Amino acid sequence: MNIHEYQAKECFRAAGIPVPPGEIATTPDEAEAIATRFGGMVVVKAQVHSGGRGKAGGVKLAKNAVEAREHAARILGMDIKGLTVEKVLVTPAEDIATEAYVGVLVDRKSQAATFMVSAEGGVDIEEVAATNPEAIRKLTVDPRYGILPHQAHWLANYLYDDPGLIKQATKIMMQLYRAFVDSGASMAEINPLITTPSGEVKAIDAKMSIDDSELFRRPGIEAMRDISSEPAAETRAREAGLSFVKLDGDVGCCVNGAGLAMATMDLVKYYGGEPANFLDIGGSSNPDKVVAALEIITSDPNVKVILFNIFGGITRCDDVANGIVEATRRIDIEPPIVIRLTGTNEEEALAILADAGFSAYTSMDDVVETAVKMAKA
Amino acid sequence: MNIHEYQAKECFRAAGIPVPPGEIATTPDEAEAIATRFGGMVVVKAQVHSGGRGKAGGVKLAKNAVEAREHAARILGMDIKGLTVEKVLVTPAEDIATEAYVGVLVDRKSQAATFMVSAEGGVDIEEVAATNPEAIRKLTVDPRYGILPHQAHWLANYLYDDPGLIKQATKIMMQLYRAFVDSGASMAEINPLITTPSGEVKAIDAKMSIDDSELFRRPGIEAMRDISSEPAAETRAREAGLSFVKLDGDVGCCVNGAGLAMATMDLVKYYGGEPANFLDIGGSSNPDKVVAALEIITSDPNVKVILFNIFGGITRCDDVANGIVEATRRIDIEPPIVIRLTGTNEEEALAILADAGFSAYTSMDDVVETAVKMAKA
Amino acid sequence: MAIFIDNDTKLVVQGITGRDGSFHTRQMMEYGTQVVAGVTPGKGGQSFEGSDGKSVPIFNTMDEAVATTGANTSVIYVPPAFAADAIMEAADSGVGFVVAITEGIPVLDMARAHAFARDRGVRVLGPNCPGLISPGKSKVGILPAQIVAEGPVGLVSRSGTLTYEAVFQLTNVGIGQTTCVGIGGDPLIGTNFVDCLEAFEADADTKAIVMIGEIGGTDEQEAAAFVKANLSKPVVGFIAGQTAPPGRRMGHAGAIISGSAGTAEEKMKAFKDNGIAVATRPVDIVGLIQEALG
Amino acid sequence: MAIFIDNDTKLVVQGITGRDGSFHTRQMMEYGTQVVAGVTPGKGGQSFEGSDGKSVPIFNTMDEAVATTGANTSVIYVPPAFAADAIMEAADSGVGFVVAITEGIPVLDMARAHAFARDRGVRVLGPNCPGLISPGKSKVGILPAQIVAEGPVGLVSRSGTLTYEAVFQLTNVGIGQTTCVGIGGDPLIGTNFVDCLEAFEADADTKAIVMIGEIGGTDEQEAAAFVKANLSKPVVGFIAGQTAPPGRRMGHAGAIISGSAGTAEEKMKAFKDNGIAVATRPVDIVGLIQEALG
Repeated sequence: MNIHEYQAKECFRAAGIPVPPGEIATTPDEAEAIATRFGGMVVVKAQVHSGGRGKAGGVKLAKNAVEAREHAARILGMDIKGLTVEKVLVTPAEDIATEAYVGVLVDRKSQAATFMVSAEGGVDIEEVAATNPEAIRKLTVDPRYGILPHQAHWLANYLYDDPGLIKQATKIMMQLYRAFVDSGASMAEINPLITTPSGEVKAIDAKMSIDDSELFRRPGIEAMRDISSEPAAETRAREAGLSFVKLDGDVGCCVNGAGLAMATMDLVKYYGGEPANFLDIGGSSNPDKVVAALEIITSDPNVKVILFNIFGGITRCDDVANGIVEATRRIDIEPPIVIRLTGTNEEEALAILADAGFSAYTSMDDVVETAVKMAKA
Repeated sequence: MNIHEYQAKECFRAAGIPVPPGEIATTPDEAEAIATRFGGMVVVKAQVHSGGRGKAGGVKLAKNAVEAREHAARILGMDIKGLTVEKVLVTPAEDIATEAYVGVLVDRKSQAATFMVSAEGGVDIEEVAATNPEAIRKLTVDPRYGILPHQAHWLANYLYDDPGLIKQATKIMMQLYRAFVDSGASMAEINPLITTPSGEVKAIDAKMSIDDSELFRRPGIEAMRDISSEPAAETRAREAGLSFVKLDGDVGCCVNGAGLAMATMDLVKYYGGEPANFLDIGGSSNPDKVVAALEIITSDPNVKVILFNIFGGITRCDDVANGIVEATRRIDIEPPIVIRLTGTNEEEALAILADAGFSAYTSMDDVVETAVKMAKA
Repeated sequence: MAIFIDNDTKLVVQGITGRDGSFHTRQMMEYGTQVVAGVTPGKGGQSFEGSDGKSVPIFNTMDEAVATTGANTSVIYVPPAFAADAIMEAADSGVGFVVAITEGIPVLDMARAHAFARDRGVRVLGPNCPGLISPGKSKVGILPAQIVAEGPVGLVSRSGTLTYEAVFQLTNVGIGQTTCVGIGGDPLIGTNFVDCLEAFEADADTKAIVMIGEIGGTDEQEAAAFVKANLSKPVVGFIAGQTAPPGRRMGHAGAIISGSAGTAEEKMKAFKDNGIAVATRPVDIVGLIQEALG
Repeated sequence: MAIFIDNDTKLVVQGITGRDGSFHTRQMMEYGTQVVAGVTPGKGGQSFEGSDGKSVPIFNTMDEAVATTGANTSVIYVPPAFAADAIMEAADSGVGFVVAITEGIPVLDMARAHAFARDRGVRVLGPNCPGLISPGKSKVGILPAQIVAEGPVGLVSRSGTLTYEAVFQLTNVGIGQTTCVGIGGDPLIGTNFVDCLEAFEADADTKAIVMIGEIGGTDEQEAAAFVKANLSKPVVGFIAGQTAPPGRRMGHAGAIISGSAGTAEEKMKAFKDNGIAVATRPVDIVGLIQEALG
């Protein structure tokens, strides 16, 4: 789950990281009022779950409250990479002497949280890592010890020469790790970490992604979820415990297992079709999930055919069969349904579907080819 | 540093361990008032840094407030193993179904905190460990992970059969470890951990020793120090940064280094004398420490001779020499002083002592033999 | 022969009394897996009734289960909140192999649990994996037994059901397997492609290997390099997620293209560059394996 | 020869600019120890002036110090609050041997630091120890150099000044040392008697060993058993604290008799029972070593 800059800043503040003040506005009036309270120059920043806000015109410096109002009016409602800006953060403009990059994320290879810092701030760290890796200092945090003071110091020492700045940055590294762990994050980034002409180190931007698996035990973070920032179908899928990603095609896919779901999408493409979605009904499923899956798929007006591809393992085929039958009773489903279903409790499932008048394929290629043909018909 | 039962219970409560309420009385009147507030039966418990309070009559059950007053009157002022009882803890009496022992201490061999639990409570765990080790379950806590829930459960599972009791005790194990770490303890003990007839698990006694090296960063724990529970000379030594233990002999010893100090005491005994104290003036010393050491030694009226045995390493001999000279100027020292002094900056030190009219030995045996003779003269 | 599990596998099921645990324990018992113990705290002393009339003793702790039954392998069906601790309990108990089925374990919990298992030299498979099966010998996890057969192919996959798909198609044409291993779809997994390839290379009965990857991370790329450097046996590869958009998590926590890294294209190229035959569709795996077996 | 340090020792001093650090760095340089670097955060780029006119570069981090100078050993004089982290920084930096002089490091900090060093295969001596000296080769720590001489005796001790006492007396009668090691008086130490005994046994130049223990713990008892089982060389032992009362900490955090365990009597008995010659007074060590050397 992604959270907004202003929310990430709250997490940072709670961990003690120096972050300039800031308030959220949803209207130009509010933005003007906030800017008036701060006085002086402010920055108006679009709050969307997307990179490249700056390039898209979503971050603007305002000389005064009136200008802040004007910027907010332009930014609110703006579309940035398909997402509508609903909120702006208004924050005092800072004098910047230098900008650096500090990030921590879970690294697959070392199986641990890993810091990346670079003396160049405001950069795309993935690009720097790819093109100029020696401009980055990396630190793997042993999960048995957490970040140690000397390691934080080693990172800070890479960014600055001045002992005072190193001391502040060392503390910030420790605090960022604390924020990362306490929020259940998979990524936390300060980009840029600035120094001011008077020698202070501050985080003026903040980004965090939360590990979805952490949310059950972090209600405070879960409460930060901004439903307005995701398509309604994805909200519905999440609430039903389904993995769903909306795509642009017309073949609605309902598959158990992420790998098989991706392979099914790939096969739709192979046979000349376009998948309408990725949808994994997950492991241990129950009929309600199937009902929800059908509701979500049919809510997309592009969908011309619904393709089930179920291979039973921990998912029992009879549960899915029951779900399909129940769903067709409960809701009105217009597109035709083609079903492929095999594995655990396959025979019971086939009997249930037969009773309800469905017929089922056993070959994945056959069912996908048929679905693509039906979508094109 | 040892803390009192009531203080250890505060640490336990802060970690969430279920501990019955209790209040401190320093007079029989207060004890009666507390017992009246609690109502019903109470236990009056001497607060001293010593085991065997029960056997010494320092723990008494009172049927009512009047009896609590009577017990408090007897216990306050009582001498238990040389320590005077200044405070009693008054706490409601609990119905006890079973008693167990739970303790955690730093184990030298595994270099880690180690739990010991026994289904028999109220025991001397060292005795059980020596005579019936199979009655104890031990767990080494890997300092890289802390105690893990399954480990706490494994300990609790050894104490109880009932799932409800196991669940409560599992939680208490985790909380005890938390209290242990958060207090900077070297030992924490619940003895006994009781179960009540209604199925609750509670800590009705509590004992903790704090690692002296933790105190600099735990002012809350340091504030628990009860100066009334230690000899005045030891308080003075601690404040001056000296290691001091009062003994019963007449040869005052002032040595640098704990090992050499013990060997000096042993040698005093070997030559037929009795050491008046253990005193280590420590590493990196300064003249003020020597002054303090002399003040402490001379405050003991038994001391007939003062023996310095200094071997310079990190301690510079000239510092000690300066200290001796300065001390003899500042304070009136009655017993004769014999000095052995060699090692780092030995020559400068000998010059300083010569200037001040002292002469110094270089052989440890010679100086000790001389000191013993002088004490006997 | 087979890898990781065989006739000597003596299994303890952690979370045996849960819905999934009990269902799959019965399935494993029916397949012939030696399920020697179950663990559910608070239910120690009870027993679990398998559908074949056999019963399995339940213990409160892994320590008791292993001490009493001599189990050497554990499988975990406990809920995500307790699963990392269950893995560590298993790693502390004396078993040498731990199969973690549970999906949704917090990643930072797993970072600790993997370190803990590594410290003790215990192999973890998963989490968020379907387990493994050595046809005719033992099954640990949730793979449907009816789709496998004994034979010469070793199969390793990040996916669950996609594995079933591939195995099913192989079995249908009469090609059996030594062992089928699902390594799981999480970002942090205990046993990776390289570990399995190494084991298959050492297993005399395995004549060819199927490796099924997906988008996200670089495990497949490293495995491909390992194949070129260390494997004498033919390898057939498949990658799921050619149509997956970047930056979106495709179900598995680990299946996400970060920027332009971890794409199916990149992985398929690594396969080809290192001598691995690449299947375009799952069904193509069969033909390539038939060629490889000659 | 010698153990742990010799002519190849290239030392970095952590806390080189402090009172103790600077004093003892000069002493070590005067003795001939190759002090190649100092570390004091915030003073990187400066240099430390030794009394012999040589100067030592100061770095902000151990990483820079080791990378720049090729140091293989570190000695720590930093205050207790930062010392455990300094040990871990050293263990992370590439040096193989870390000598921790600092007294008063919290025990739970050391439990972590020792685990950290063990994880990385780095030897720690101490903390709360005087360090060690290989006469004529190198000195690391605070032992006064003027009392040692080259010769055939290996000496290991839990004490500081008591070690000086014993070494001084040996040197006075013309018996030199291969290496004198102070293992420290804390309850949790990195290098113990057994480690030193093993190293002395393997050191061809060491012909006899002096082992100086004290009350508290069971290290001496285990060392005694190790001597009987593994040592071919004669060992002379001394235990301090025969007159120490039980339950009181005698200066060293580790020097405390718990209940009836860890007494001098018990340790002396273990020495005798395992063929170690026991000295009653420090001065008796000399005679027993003379006998042992024949």
